[in-house]
This record gives sequence, C-alpha cells and structure tokens, in this order.
Amino acid sequence: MKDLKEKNETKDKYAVRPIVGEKRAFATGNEVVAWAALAADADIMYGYPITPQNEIMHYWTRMSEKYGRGFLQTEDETSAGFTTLGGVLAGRRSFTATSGPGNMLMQESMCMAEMMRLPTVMIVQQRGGPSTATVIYSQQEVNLTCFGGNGEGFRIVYSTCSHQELFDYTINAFNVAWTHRFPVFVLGDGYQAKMREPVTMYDPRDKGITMVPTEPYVLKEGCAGVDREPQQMRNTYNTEEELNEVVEGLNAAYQAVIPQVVKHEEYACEDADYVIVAHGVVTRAAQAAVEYFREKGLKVGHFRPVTLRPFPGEAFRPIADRAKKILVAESALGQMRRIMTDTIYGCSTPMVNFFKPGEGISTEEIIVKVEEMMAEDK
Amino acid sequence: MKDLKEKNETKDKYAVRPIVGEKRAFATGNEVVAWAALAADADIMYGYPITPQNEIMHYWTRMSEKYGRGFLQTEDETSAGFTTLGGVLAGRRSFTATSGPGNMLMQESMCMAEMMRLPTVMIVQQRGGPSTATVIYSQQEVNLTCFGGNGEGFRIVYSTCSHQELFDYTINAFNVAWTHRFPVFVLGDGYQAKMREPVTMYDPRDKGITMVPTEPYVLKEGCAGVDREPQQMRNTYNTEEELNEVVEGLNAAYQAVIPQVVKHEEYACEDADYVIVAHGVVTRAAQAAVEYFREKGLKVGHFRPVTLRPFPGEAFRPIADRAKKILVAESALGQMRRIMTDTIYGCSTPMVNFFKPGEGISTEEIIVKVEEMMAEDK
Amino acid sequence: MAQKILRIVIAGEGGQGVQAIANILSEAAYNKGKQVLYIPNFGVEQRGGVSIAFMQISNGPIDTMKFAKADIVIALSPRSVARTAQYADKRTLFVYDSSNEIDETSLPAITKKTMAIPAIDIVKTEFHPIVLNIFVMGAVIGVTKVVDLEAAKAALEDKLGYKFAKNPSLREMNFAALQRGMQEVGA
Amino acid sequence: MAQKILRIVIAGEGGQGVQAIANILSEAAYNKGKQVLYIPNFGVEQRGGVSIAFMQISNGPIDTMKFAKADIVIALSPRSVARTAQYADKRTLFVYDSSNEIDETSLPAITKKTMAIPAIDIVKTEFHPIVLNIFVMGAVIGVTKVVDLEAAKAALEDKLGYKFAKNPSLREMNFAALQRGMQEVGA
Amino acid sequence: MELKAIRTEEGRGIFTLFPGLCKGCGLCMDKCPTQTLGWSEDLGLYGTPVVEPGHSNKECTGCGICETFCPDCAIKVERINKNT
Amino acid sequence: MELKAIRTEEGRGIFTLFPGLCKGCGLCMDKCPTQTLGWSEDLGLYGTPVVEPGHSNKECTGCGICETFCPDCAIKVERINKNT
Amino acid sequence: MKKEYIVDTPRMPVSWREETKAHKFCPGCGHGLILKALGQAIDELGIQDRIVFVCDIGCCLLAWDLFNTDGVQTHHGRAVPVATGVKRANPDSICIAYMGDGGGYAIGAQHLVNATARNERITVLLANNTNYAMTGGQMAPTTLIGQKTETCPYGRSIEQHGEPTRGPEMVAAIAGHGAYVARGTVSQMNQLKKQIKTALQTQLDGSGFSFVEALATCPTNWRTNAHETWQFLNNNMGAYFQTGEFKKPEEQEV
Amino acid sequence: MKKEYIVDTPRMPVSWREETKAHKFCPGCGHGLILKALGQAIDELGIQDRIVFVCDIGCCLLAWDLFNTDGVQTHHGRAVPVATGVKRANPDSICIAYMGDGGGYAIGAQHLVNATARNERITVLLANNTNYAMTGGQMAPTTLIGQKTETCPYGRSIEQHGEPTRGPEMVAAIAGHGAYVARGTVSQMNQLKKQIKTALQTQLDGSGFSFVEALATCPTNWRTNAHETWQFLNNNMGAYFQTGEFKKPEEQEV
Ligand SMILES: Cc1ncc(C[n+]2csc(CCOP(=O)(O)OP(=O)(O)O)c2C)c(N)n1
Ligand SMILES: Cc1ncc(C[n+]2csc(CCOP(=O)(O)OP(=O)(O)O)c2C)c(N)n1
Ligand code: SF4
Ligand code: SF4
Ligand code: SF4
Ligand code: SF4
Ligand code: SF4
Ligand code: SF4
Ligand SMILES: [Mg+2]
Ligand SMILES: [Mg+2]
Repeated sequence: MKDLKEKNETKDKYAVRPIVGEKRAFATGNEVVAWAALAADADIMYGYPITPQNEIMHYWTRMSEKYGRGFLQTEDETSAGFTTLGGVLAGRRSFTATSGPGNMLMQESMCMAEMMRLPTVMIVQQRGGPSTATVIYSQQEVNLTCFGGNGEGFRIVYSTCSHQELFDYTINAFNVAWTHRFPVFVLGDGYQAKMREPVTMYDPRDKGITMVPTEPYVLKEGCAGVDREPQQMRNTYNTEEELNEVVEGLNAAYQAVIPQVVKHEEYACEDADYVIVAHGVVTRAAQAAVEYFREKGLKVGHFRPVTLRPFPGEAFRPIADRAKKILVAESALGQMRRIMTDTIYGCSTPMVNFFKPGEGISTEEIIVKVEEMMAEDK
Repeated sequence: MKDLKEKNETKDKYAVRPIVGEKRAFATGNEVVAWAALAADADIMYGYPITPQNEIMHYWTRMSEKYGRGFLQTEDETSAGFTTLGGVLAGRRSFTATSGPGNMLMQESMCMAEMMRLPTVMIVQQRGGPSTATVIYSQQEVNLTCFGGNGEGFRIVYSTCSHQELFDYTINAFNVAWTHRFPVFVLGDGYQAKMREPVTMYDPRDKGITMVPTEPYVLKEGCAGVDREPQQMRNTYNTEEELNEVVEGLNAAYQAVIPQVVKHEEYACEDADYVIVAHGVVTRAAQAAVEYFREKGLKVGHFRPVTLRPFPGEAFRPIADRAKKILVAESALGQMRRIMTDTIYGCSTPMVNFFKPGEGISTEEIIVKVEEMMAEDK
Repeated sequence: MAQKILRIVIAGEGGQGVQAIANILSEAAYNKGKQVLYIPNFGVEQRGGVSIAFMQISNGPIDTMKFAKADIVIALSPRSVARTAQYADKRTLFVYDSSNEIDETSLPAITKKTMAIPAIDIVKTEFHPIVLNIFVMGAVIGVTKVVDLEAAKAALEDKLGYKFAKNPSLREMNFAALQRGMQEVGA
Repeated sequence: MAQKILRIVIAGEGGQGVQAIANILSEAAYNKGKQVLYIPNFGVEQRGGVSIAFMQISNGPIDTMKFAKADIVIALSPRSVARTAQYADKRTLFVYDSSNEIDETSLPAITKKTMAIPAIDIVKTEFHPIVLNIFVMGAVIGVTKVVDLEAAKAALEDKLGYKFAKNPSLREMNFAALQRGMQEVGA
Repeated sequence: MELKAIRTEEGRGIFTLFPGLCKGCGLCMDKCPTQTLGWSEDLGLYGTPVVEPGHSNKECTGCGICETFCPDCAIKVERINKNT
Repeated sequence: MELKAIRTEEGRGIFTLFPGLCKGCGLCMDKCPTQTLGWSEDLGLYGTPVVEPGHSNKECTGCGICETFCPDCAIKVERINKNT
Repeated sequence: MKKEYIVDTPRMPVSWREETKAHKFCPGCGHGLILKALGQAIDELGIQDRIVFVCDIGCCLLAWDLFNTDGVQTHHGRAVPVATGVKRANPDSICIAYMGDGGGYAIGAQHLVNATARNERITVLLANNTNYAMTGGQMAPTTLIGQKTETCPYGRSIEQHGEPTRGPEMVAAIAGHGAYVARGTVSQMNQLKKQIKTALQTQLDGSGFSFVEALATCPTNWRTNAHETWQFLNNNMGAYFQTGEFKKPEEQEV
Repeated sequence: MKKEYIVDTPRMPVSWREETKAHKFCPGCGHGLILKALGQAIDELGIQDRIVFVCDIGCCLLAWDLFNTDGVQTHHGRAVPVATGVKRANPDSICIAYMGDGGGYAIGAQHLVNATARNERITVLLANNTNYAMTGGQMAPTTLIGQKTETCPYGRSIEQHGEPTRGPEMVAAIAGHGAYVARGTVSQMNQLKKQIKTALQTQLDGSGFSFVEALATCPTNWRTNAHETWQFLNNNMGAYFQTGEFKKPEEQEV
C-alpha cells in the first residue's frame, strides 16, 4: 500500500522496468500473464484463488513488491470484481483473473463496469463446466464471458491461443480498455495457464506501443463541488425511458468501437471449400489440419475469430458463403457457434459441429472430421 | 418448520386445498405465482427480496402458514439458490424467485442443479439491465436465464405473457422439473409481476393434472451404507475425459427431453409473408398487430416461442423460410434473436430487428415497423 | 386492437391514495366483466415521488402493457401535472386539481380538453381531506363511465366495508364524496 | 503436423519428482532451440494421486495441447502404469519401473516395445533414493535423445547449482545417476 | 442557496422554516421540549402542512432541538439574546 | 473389511499396521511417548515406508496414542494385560 | 409572534450539494439524519476534497448525489469492496461505504467481516432501520422479535428467524488493532456525529478499519407517525441495540 | 518382538465407508483426523441413518464419499446454505456442513454469520489449516502473521492483511440462545470428538446452531515434516487460536 502510494507520487512511476528489450522465456501461461501486466504498467491486481489461474497471482505477488505495484487478495470473486472497479475508479490500471465458478461471480461487477464504462481488465483461464466440474480445460466460458449477466454484452473478449498471444493481448487489453472504456477480457484456458512453451516478452515501449494513459473517475484535480462538479456515478435509473436511453447510448458507443477492435485471422480461406472455424487453442489444431490438407492439395481453410465479442461476422460472411461446408470445432457445446451464426444470419452453407465440451481437440480429430465431410460430398 | 414437519408426516399432505374448483380473480402476477405454487403443492420457498418479485414472497409467507408450507428468507440470492437445491435434495417441491442482479447470483446454484440434475423451479421477473438499472421491466435476462453460468444451458425456460400463463406454467414447471430433472424457469417480467389483470386459478387435480411425485435424493428409506448404498452426489471431476462423459451424458438426456417440452404458438403463420417473432408480453402486441393486418387482408403472421430454451427452431424453420421478411421484436438487444438464428441456421429470409432494451413494445410500434417493411418491398 | 381500449392515467403525491383509487376502480370494472389491466408505476426513487397508476379497460383482450398516450389523465398535484403531461395528446381529456398553484407551462399544450377542478378545496370544505381519493374516483367514473355509481359503491363497500361497519357515517361521507366527484365533472 | 512431434508421458507417485524431471528436461530442450510444450496434469484429487507430465518436443510449431497417444511413456509405480496404459499404442515405447510388483494385466496390451527397468532398486542400491528422478531423466534422454548428456548436465546445473555449490558431492551423484539412467536404457 | 422561507419569532427563538425542504414528517414537532410546534397553514414540498411555533402555551426557547432533528435541514433557529 | 496387516508385539502393545492405509506421514511416530515407532522395511500405500515399533530402548506401552493420531486409521493397538 | 415570508439560506452541511435538495428520502427518514451528521463531520474535518462516497443499493442509493463530493453508487451489498478497491489504489482518498442493514449484514456480510479482518482503512457507515426499506419493508437481519414485516407478517419469531443481528458486536469481535467500532442513533445526533468523526479520523490516521452503525427511522415501512417513530426507535430498538463504542483505536488487543 | 503378516480389520469409525479407504487426503492431513472424530461422534450417537454430509469445495471435497452416509458435495463456500436448505425441508435430517477456513470465513462468511444469526439447526464443522490448501496454499483469513503462503510470499503482514480471523469468537458474538460454538484441534482428539458430539447433540435437541472449528494440519502446503507439523499446529497456531467452548446451549444470553 505504502509502495503504491509512493510510486504514485514519483514522477516516472515505472523507473524500474520489469523487462528491458526482448526477453525469450520458457514459461507457463500464468507466468506470462503476470509479466505482461507488469510490462503494461498495470498498477494493481485484485484477486481470489482459483485453479487454473492461481499462478498469475503467485507471480504477481512476488514481483509486485519489487516493482511497486499493488495486490489485494479479497474474500471472494464478487469482491475481487468490485475492488477492481474501485481500482479503476481511482484511475489505476487494475485487473483481476479468474475461472469457472469465479467467472460467474465476477459477472455482477462486470455488468456494473459495462453500465458505467469502467475499463476493467480480466483474465479468464477457462476450466471445465458446468458447476465446479474440473480445474483443467474447456471453452465453456464463452457465453458467460461474452455476455455475462443481466445485460447486453458491452465488452471486448479476446480469445488467445498461445503464450505469445497471452502476453500480447494482456498488454493490449489495458490499452483497449482505457481507450474505449469497456471491460476487456483475455480468454485463455487451463492448458494455456499451466503449460510451458516459449514466448518472447518485451517492454511495450520498445515495440512502439504507448500505454494509453489512465485517468481517475473520482478525485480528479480540485475539490468536488467547489472547483468542479462532483463526479457522481450511478447504475440505477427510475424509468424505462431513462434506462432505454442509457442502454441505447451504450450500444451506440459499442457499435462505434466494433470496427476498431474486431479481429480475426484467416488461413487459406480464399479458395477454401471446407472451412474450419475454431478459436483459442483449438485454432492451433485447425491450422495444422489446414497445412495437412493443403499439402495434399485439398482446399481446406480455417477462420479464426480472435475477438469473440464483437464477433468478426462481417469478415467471415463471404468466406462462409463461398465454402461448400463449414466445420465448427469447439471444446464446448456450440457456445461460439451461437454467437457466430447470428452474425452471419442468411448464410446457408452446411455447417457441421464438432463439439467436445470440457476436452481438448487434436489435429488428428479435426482431420478425421473434415475427411468425413469430404467423403459425404463424393 | 414444525408445520412442514407435521405436514410431511400426514398421509394426505395437502388436506387443506388452497383452491377448490375454479377461482376467477383480478390479481397481480406475483400474487398469481404464489397461488400457483400453492396449488401445485409446492412445499417450500426460499428467497431474497428484490423488486419486482417481492410480492411472490409476501403472498407466500402469508399463505404458507395457513397451508403448512415452508418459507425461508436467506441472506442473499446465492444462498436462496443453494438452499433451494437443499430443499430439492430433501425431496421437496422447492422453488425460488428473483430478478436482475439476483438472477445473476442464482446462476451459481443453477449450474450445480444442471450438473446434478436437481429439479429446481425458479421464477424470474425480469427488470431492466445491465447492473442495477431499473426495477421495472425488460427482456434482458433471456441469455442469462437460458444459459446461466459456466455451462451449456441444460435447462427449460418458459416465457409467459399473461397472468393465466404465469399460473399455468408455474404449476407445469414443477411437473416438468420432477419429470425430467432439469432446472425449470418461468420467465416473467416486471409488468407481469406488478400489473393486475383477470385470471382463472384452479386446483390442478380438478383439471386432470397430476402433480408428479417428488422423491428425496438424500435420506431415502433405510440406513445409508447398511440397507442401501449411500447417496453421494458430486459436481467435481478429476479428468477431462471423466467430465466430458458426464457432460455428454447430460446433453444426451437433454436432447431426449427437448421434443417433450419444446413449445411454441403460431398466429396466422401458414401463409404469412411477414412474420413477427416475439416472446413474453411482447407477443400480446404482436398478436394484436396480426389481427390488425389480417383485418386489412394483409398476410402478417406471428411466431411465438414459449420455451426459449429449448428454442422451437424446428417449428419455426418452415415458417421462416416461406416468409418474405421476419421482424424480431424484443425488449432487449437481440438476446432471443441470437438463440433463434442459431436454431434456424441456413434460413435466408431477411430479418429486421426491433429492439427496445428495457422498454415496453406497443402494438402501434410493431404495426409501424411492419408497414415500413412492406413499404420497402414495394 | 379490435376492441377500443380505454386508457387512463391517475397521478398524485404519495399519500393521496392514487393507487387505492386505481385498485378499487379497476376491480369494479373487472367485476362488471371488463378486461382490465392495471399497472402501478414503480421505480427506485418512488420514495416521496409522484405516484402514477396506469389503467386500461376494454371489452376485449388488452395487448400492450404500457401505452404512450392516454384517453384520460387525472393529475392531483403540481408535480403530477408536470410528470403526466407526456401522456396527453389530441385525444386526451386532461383533468387536474386547481387547488394548488399550477405552473401553466407545465400543462400539456395539446389535449382534447383540459379541465381544472379544485378537488382538494372542495373536499376540504365540503367533506374531510381523507376522502380526496374517493372524490377523485367519482370524477374518474364521471368522465370515463367505465362503471356506474352503483358498481362503484359496491366496490367501495367491498374494500372499506369493515371500516364502514365500525363507523357508518364514514359510508355516508364516502358515498357523498363519490357522487360529488361525478357531479364536479358534469356527470 | 509438418514436423514430427515427439510426445512423452512421465508418471509417478507424488513425491517421485515427475514434474521436476519434466521441467528440467523441457527446459533443456527449449534451450537447444526446440519448440517444447509441457503440461503437468492437475486435477482436484491430485492430493496423493498419480502425477503425470505431458511433454511435446518438436522442431516446428506444436498444434495440439494434449494428445491421445505418446511416443514414449515412462511409469514409475504400479498405479502409474495402470493410469498411463491408455497413452500407449503400436508406436509407443512403454518403460516402467519393475522394482515394485506390477499387475501384468495393467500393462498396455499393444506397444512398439515394453521395457522394464528396476529404477528404484538401482537407485537405492547404487545411489540414494533422492536421485530417482534424475536417473529417470537419464533414461528419458536415453530413449528420446531430445538433448544430449551435456545439455542435460547444463540444465541440472542451472536448476540445482545452488545446492551443488553447498555440497559438491551432490553434483557427482546427480551426474552419475543421470548417466546410469541413460545407460540402463542402452544409450 | 437562497430559498423561500417563513420566519417566525416567538419567545427566545427566531424560527426559520423552508417550505421547499419541509416534508411534513413531524419529527421536529415531537422533539420540541416546549411543544410549541404545530401544523401551519402553509404547505411544504409535498403539499403537506409545514410546522410553525406558537401552538403551545410555552414559548420557543431557541434551543435548536427541532433544527437538529430535521432530516431535511428545513429549519434554522437563532436564539434571541434577551439579556435576561 | 479385511486387509493385509503387519502385526507386531512389543512391550505391552500389540501393534497392527495396515500398509494399504498407511501413507507414511509419520504423525504417529512423532506422537509416540516411548519413541518406539520408526520406519519399517515394508512399504505402504504410496510406496513409502510404513511404521513399526522397536526403534527405541523404551518399549510400547500399548497406550494407543499412535492409533488416535493416525489420520488414516492405519494402526490398531491392543494392550497386552500382563497382570503386573 | 412575528411571521414573515422571506428568502433565506438554509443551514445545511457545506458538504451537502444544494442543487439536489430536498433530498430523495421519505419524510422523517433516518437516512437524512445520518447523512446530516456525516456532512457535519466532513465539514468539521475539512476533508470534502478527499471523500469518495460509495453508496450501496437500498434506500441509501437515494444519496448518490446528496453530497458535494465524488461518489459512486454500486450494487446491493457491494459498497465495502468498491470502497476498499478505491482506497487500496489511492490511499490518499477517504472512502466511505454507506449502506443499510440488509446490504451490510445479509448480502454483503462476507465483505464487511473480511474488510474488518483485513483492517481496511475505510469507513463503513450503516443505517439500521430494522427492515429492507427500499424493497418495501421485508425482514432484515436486524428486525426485532415480534416486529411484523412483509416477509414475517406474523412477526419475527426467535424460533424461525433467530435473534436480530448485533452488527457492531460481531465486527468488534474480530476487529484488529487500531480499528474503531461504534453504534449510534439518530435520536442522539451529537453522539452520532462524534462517532462518525472518530471513524473518519481513524481512517485519516490510517490506524485501521472504522465502522459505525446508526439506528435509523423508517416511518414509511414502520407505518408510524412522528411520535410512534421516535418511540419505536428509542424504546423498541433502543432496548435491544446498545449504543456506544465497542472498539477504539487506542485500545490494546485483549 | 513378534512380527507377523496377517489379514485383519482396521478400526475405523463404523460410519466411514470402507470401500473408499484409504481416503484421498495427503499423508498427515488434518482433515482425516477431524473426520475420524466426526465418524466416532456419529457412531456414538447412532445417527448414521439421519446424516446428510454436505462438503464444501476445498480439500474437504475429497471427503465426498468418505462416509457411509448420504452426502452432497457443493460449491466453494456454499455448504452452509445447502445444509440449511435440506434441514429446513426435512427437520428430521441431521445436516453437517463440512468446510475449510477459506470456504467458511472468506467466500462463505455471509452464509456462516447469517446461519448463526438465524440459529439454523445445522452443524458446521470447519477445518482451520491457515491456508487455501486445495488450490495450492494461498493466504487464508486464518493465515498467521509472518506465515508465508503463495499469495503472501514475504509473510502475512498485519499492516497489509490484518490479523488472522478468529471464527468461533466472531460466531459466538452473534450466536443465539441454544447455540453451541467451540474450537478444537486435531492434536486433542478426545476434546475434538466431544465438541463435535456436543454440536451434533445440539442439533439433535433442536436447540440451536452448532459450530466447531478444528485446528488442522496441512503438511503439504506447510511443507513440514511430521515433527514440524505438530510444532506448527501446537505452538504457532495454538498460540493465537485458543481452544475451548465459546458458547453452550445451556447458557443464558448475557
Ligand atoms: C443482488 C440484489 N439482490 C436484491 C436486490 C434488491 N434490493 C435492493 S435494496 C434491498 C434491501 C435494502 O435494505 P437495506 O440494505 O437494509 O437498506 P434500506 O433500504 O433499509 O436502507 C434489496 C433486497 C438488489 N438490488 N440486488
Ligand atoms: C467460486 C470459487 N472460487 C474459487 C474456487 C477455488 N477454490 C477451490 S478450494 C479453494 C480454497 C479452499 O480453502 P479452504 O476452504 O481453506 O479449504 P482447504 O483446502 O484449506 O481445506 C478455492 C479458493 C472455487 N472452487 N470456486
Ligand atoms: S428551538 Fe427548541 S423550543 Fe424552539 S421550536 Fe425548536 S425545539 Fe421547540
Ligand atoms: S422535521 Fe423538518 S421536514 Fe419534518 S416536519 Fe419538521 S421541519 Fe418539516
Ligand atoms: S501404543 Fe503408545 S507406546 Fe505403543 S507405539 Fe503407539 S503410541 Fe507408541
Ligand atoms: S500416522 Fe498413520 S498413515 Fe501416518 S505414518 Fe503413522 S500409521 Fe502411517
Ligand atoms: S422507505 Fe424508509 S428508509 Fe427508505 S427513504 Fe423511506 S423512510 Fe427512509
Ligand atoms: S493439501 Fe493440505 S489440507 Fe489438502 S489434503 Fe493435503 S494436507 Fe490435507
Ligand atoms: Mg434497512
Ligand atoms: Mg484451509
């Protein structure tokens, strides 16, 4: 606490740079996230333990001391979410991380963040569901993370597939959040959290990335009510009309942000007859499958949404339309599919599901599925 | 408590019938729900106050005393949800009711109910969202109620449009729950909760409806481990494979239930060029609009999903395909639409959105929208 | 839409008994075999705020929960006038209490008819403040004709009978206020 | 898929140091410029359960997080054998510790080769139980050749150097156990 | 902030009441030790009567208790120093 | 439930240990007042040594403390009544 | 008796925001009195420029624009974590979590006891009006035995509902060194203001967590007139809930 | 010294489920000892056929099939409401919520204090092992000052994290008439068993809520050998957490 305070009083807040130049490392995903948050000049983490995200907190507590950052372990995820909002209100780059049941509990605060446009950053390492289920892996938190609680999903969700992306998108999350003032989520999973693979870490400044400056919502310069209007924020409204106006306003702002943040990747989609759609780590298997088929001269492509919310439907639509068949591969029962099909409504290319809720998907399995699709067409 | 115990020991549990024969009434929707739960021989309600569902609890507490039912006001909705599971585990027809932020908090327990197939019944009176928003009305809890937390939405959600339906579907909810052992939700809204309109209440037995008998999950006959295997339930698994098997099992069971519960209504859809899709109270405006157009000889129809989960996509598909245009009217930003479009994937009839998040939709507004659509086609 | 729906808004300060009128009235109409839909306004900041009742009465089904414009608006305080002006348009009969000073600009610009009745004053001088709502109910019945005097009396008897039993003079005063209300609007 | 990926499973009882081997080994491979992906198994009931390390080593990108069948399985206890038999098929080299009594039926039916090494016994008699995992690491290197002896030594030095510094005889024993492990599998 | 006010002098108190703030709750009245407070002809924020001194045979002492217990700061009391 | 067991008699105690239950935590050993418990050659559930009496110059008294503090019920002690 | 119609300036706490007055509470509401005491305490300490006023959901939300200070209105039960989050990120701020008995002792109890345990340097001010007022008068953890509410229409019973929660006593049981815990009442405005001031001073000093429960009136849900309101507050509530200081910063741990 | 290899029947509580033994806890885990005491208490009271054993998430979940009684494993922190729900619906059941210090004092604290306040006729048995064991040893509300965990790697500090939560003391501060509140330790197995038995008897009598905290070992996360394990339990924990009975059913309210 004292550290954080002192740090805030220093002119160059981050005199000690956690990473200088490029740093190659062989690390777990959780470690990578902690380093990324440090590199992004994150000020404070609030959190509650849950597997498989624990080590983010473990690394952060070890390093935060050295680099003058804050940390608070709260009594539950509800509190972790709301304290994170508090950190943002105070104008700090604040973040939290969770998974599964904790993700459910954090939606309450994230809905408030949507309503008040608080730039929270939250890392989700998906585990199996529903309920406590497993601590391992799934893609079953897509709906929850994209649409959360009793609202309309005014948020940005990046689904990562590697440690490099965990690093890049965690840094990016703070900038997107503080630029657009919507909650931003980095959606990983238990595999990414726990596995070790190579990654290149860096100081964003060395890459020409400027961290978007933060700004307090409360206690700006001057005395409230004397030098300036008091900053009073609320999330409760009296009439339907009043609320509708607020929600429509949020929606307009959100729609305006979409083109600036929506993101996808295409792998040999131009002429693809068979298109595999997959996100997160499953994209790696899909990419490998495409390589396999292309080597054989078969026109298989892969479309990968990077942002699940907003979903890159516009980019996908022409690809989907020209394909003969689409394969949707998810470690969930079609949670991404539901978001996707709505954004390409009208497309009539046959779509085949390959859903493995709570379990990993391998290249081989995708190859078999695509081969089945091809066989049907013969 | 004593009452409940005594009641359980009586042979004819419900010697005192709350309703005899048919009873016409002019009541609020909350009152109607409380009566329906009584008529359905519900044993115990667990709840936490939140507008606009409070009066369900108010009526229930007044009447439960007289009819020997139980009531517990818990410390929050998390607890209301989990105590409801406790009631179900004990083999009682247990229910709860909530709205908005409370609905978010109850998803944690509802996910456990999905995992363990506990026949909970929950009434949701939707209010404005996101966040605390308003206490009034919306259709913004559709995604939350249909898909809940970190799972796959193994649940049944009825969207009602009138007091009569609130009564009918509340009774039905207990039977569907105890037949199929999935959580069942009756999705109303603040209007329905607070307004007064005529309704006919009845004892289900007088209508030939048998209440599906309940059964304890724990403390069945005999001594655990002596006379019988102990009943030990869990929601946590060790490996992906184990979980995947469980989830696939749940999914298979759920898919088998779908044809038995999925429900919709059609209004002049057979030859309709313009089809309005709406659920909940908005269906009333849609029905009136259809009447208006049909009187003018215009081919306008209305498709109403009664179950939002499972969504009656199969029934809708041919209607959607033959229509010239579809209008989706929701007091939300397309939450129903997203569920719907996925179930009719491949349909390419142009679809027009009429979304009013958090605000009511009138017949006149729908008429104007349809007329605009018609004008475009000329 | 097939059937004409009568749409009524009644607004007043908390304590003026607006919801009680609406309750009794809508129940009376219901007992007469009408379709009735009544929604009280409810918001977080109702504490000390204006209380509004939205009523719809019809012979056929009622399709819309809330409406943009009413056939009749009755506003019992200056704040209620300001708050309900939005529900008036060219088909609306707008009735307001003129006992208090009203900011003329807060009245709706366009109505079918705007009618000022000194309800509070009449009730204060002729009866007792507690029957203000009954007087207003009379006025509402007078302009809407949704139920007749006898039905209204029966509804009152139903709701307040237990009070009347204890104090029969209360019955007289209520019925008198009811009729006076009807009379005030020319019924 | 373009590049052949070597897939290794190592399993043992908690305390046998399985994750430590996997950590050191994968780091050594990584330092040699390989692509490496290592996931420890983790479940709720890992308390007192079998600990498993899943490793993939390749010259190209690694596309799949978890795999169905491994090229090499090394199981250090009877329970580990039973638990990991599922990862073996006709391309798998299945190595297990034969110091304990093994239920033959728990061994995988089909493998490329099944190899029994009395690891615990060797380590107990020739060294000290604490270097079991280093011995096993030697065996793994022996069969996989993902790194050479020097790289493995360097990795050990890197991880345990601070201990070796305090007690140089420890270094000797570790290196010896490492070589003995390699030798045991015929490398 | 200047508001319409009703200023009454009674006994040792100058009693100022702001009708735009008074909600007519009566809390002040019940607390007044001399019971001099009563309902006025003037109406407050919600059209309910406001309070005023002069309703008792005991006079206002300017003690300020009513001011203290008004939740809406609708009362301001100054004591008149009568040099007694 | 019948399980494989190792039965040792020492001093006034009949010490029965169930290797299929013993996890080798050593809690019993540390609690034994005579310190007679030590690691055995036999292996327990996780391949770790189990405990046995006979590792002290004081003999087992049959007090049963070790049994009490075994979290896994891997020990059963009967006292030998030597009629002294 | 001289009576004049004039214009004058009411005597409100300087830290109150004049433009939003009259405030939104019902006639005779205890929230108004508590926040008057809070306003005076802020004025006397001269800390208006450092205040972050976090209000919970409950009638307390009606105070979201009551002060001339920065503030945030949060979710039901969550004022404590929001205040905690702000304070941890900006230790110079003076964070006040303002909440009801439902928000503090029921849905937010885990936050209250853990903020206490961690000795968060915030001030929690809690209005105990023995019911859930905002939602129309349901039973609260503090509802008195025999008291009728919408969800205990036949009166709270010890057998069914247990005894009313004594919040400050619970908090004091685990409060750390340097913390301040008290209970006041709106019928003792001076004592209440002093308690609130001590609580804020505790935060200013950085000595520990501070908590003041204020017994408050709710004539609307109690359905009481002014006289009965004071009676219920002083006699019924007063008999069960003891006012005073339960823990002071200077006290040593026992 | 005579040594034989035989087959024999171990001496487990009758209410333990033999088929699932050895249980799933680590070597030397205090959970095993607490549940042995619980099993003995159930045996002695002869109530196996009425038990509903609700376990929380935390290492306690590993006990989901430990007993030969019916049971449910629920979510982290939610054992208390599940047990409450069962009990309210079936007052003949004997409901035990078994949980850790994280589940009870952190994420489930609102349930614990409100079940206490409502005097729910259930028994809560809580293992205090000063850390979040299941998730790999993070700081818990009970972590001792100076104790290192994964989330306070430099040791818990009073300044940053406050003092360790004294649960039974907190619960006793608001426990109602007829309730039972105690703290035991696995190093005093007889006392612990007696406390658990009294707690269950309290439930059997329907007299009130019952709560027993048991100081428990966690050698895995403490990274201690057997000797250090007992040392830490008895000396470090024992110095801060006082064992004994904090409230007994027969006591009158003070
Ligand atoms: C999660 C959630 N549950 C329930 C509610 C509804 N709710 C709003 S205020 C309130 C109770 C307020 O009572 P209290 O905290 O005592 O404050 P008071 O209104 O009495 O001052 C409740 C239950 C809500 N807004 N959010
Ligand atoms: C909502 C939620 N948050 C977090 C977790 C992760 N989690 C599982 S057990 C546990 C802590 C357990 O600690 P404690 O209750 O003390 O039990 P112990 O394992 O120490 O016996 C946590 C945080 C979870 N399962 N659910
Ligand atoms: S100042 Fe004192 S005496 Fe005068 S009116 Fe107020 S309370 Fe009564
Ligand atoms: S206390 Fe204040 S608001 Fe209430 S009646 Fe007196 S002056 Fe008016
Ligand atoms: S019975 Fe007593 S003396 Fe014998 S081994 Fe056990 S603890 Fe030691
Ligand atoms: S306490 Fe039990 S498990 Fe531990 S070493 Fe002794 S006998 Fe084995
Ligand atoms: S309902 Fe009660 S607490 Fe709420 S504003 Fe009115 S008087 Fe105050
Ligand atoms: S981690 Fe600790 S609490 Fe959990 S089972 Fe192992 S020793 Fe017991
Ligand atoms: Mg309250
Ligand atoms: Mg613990």
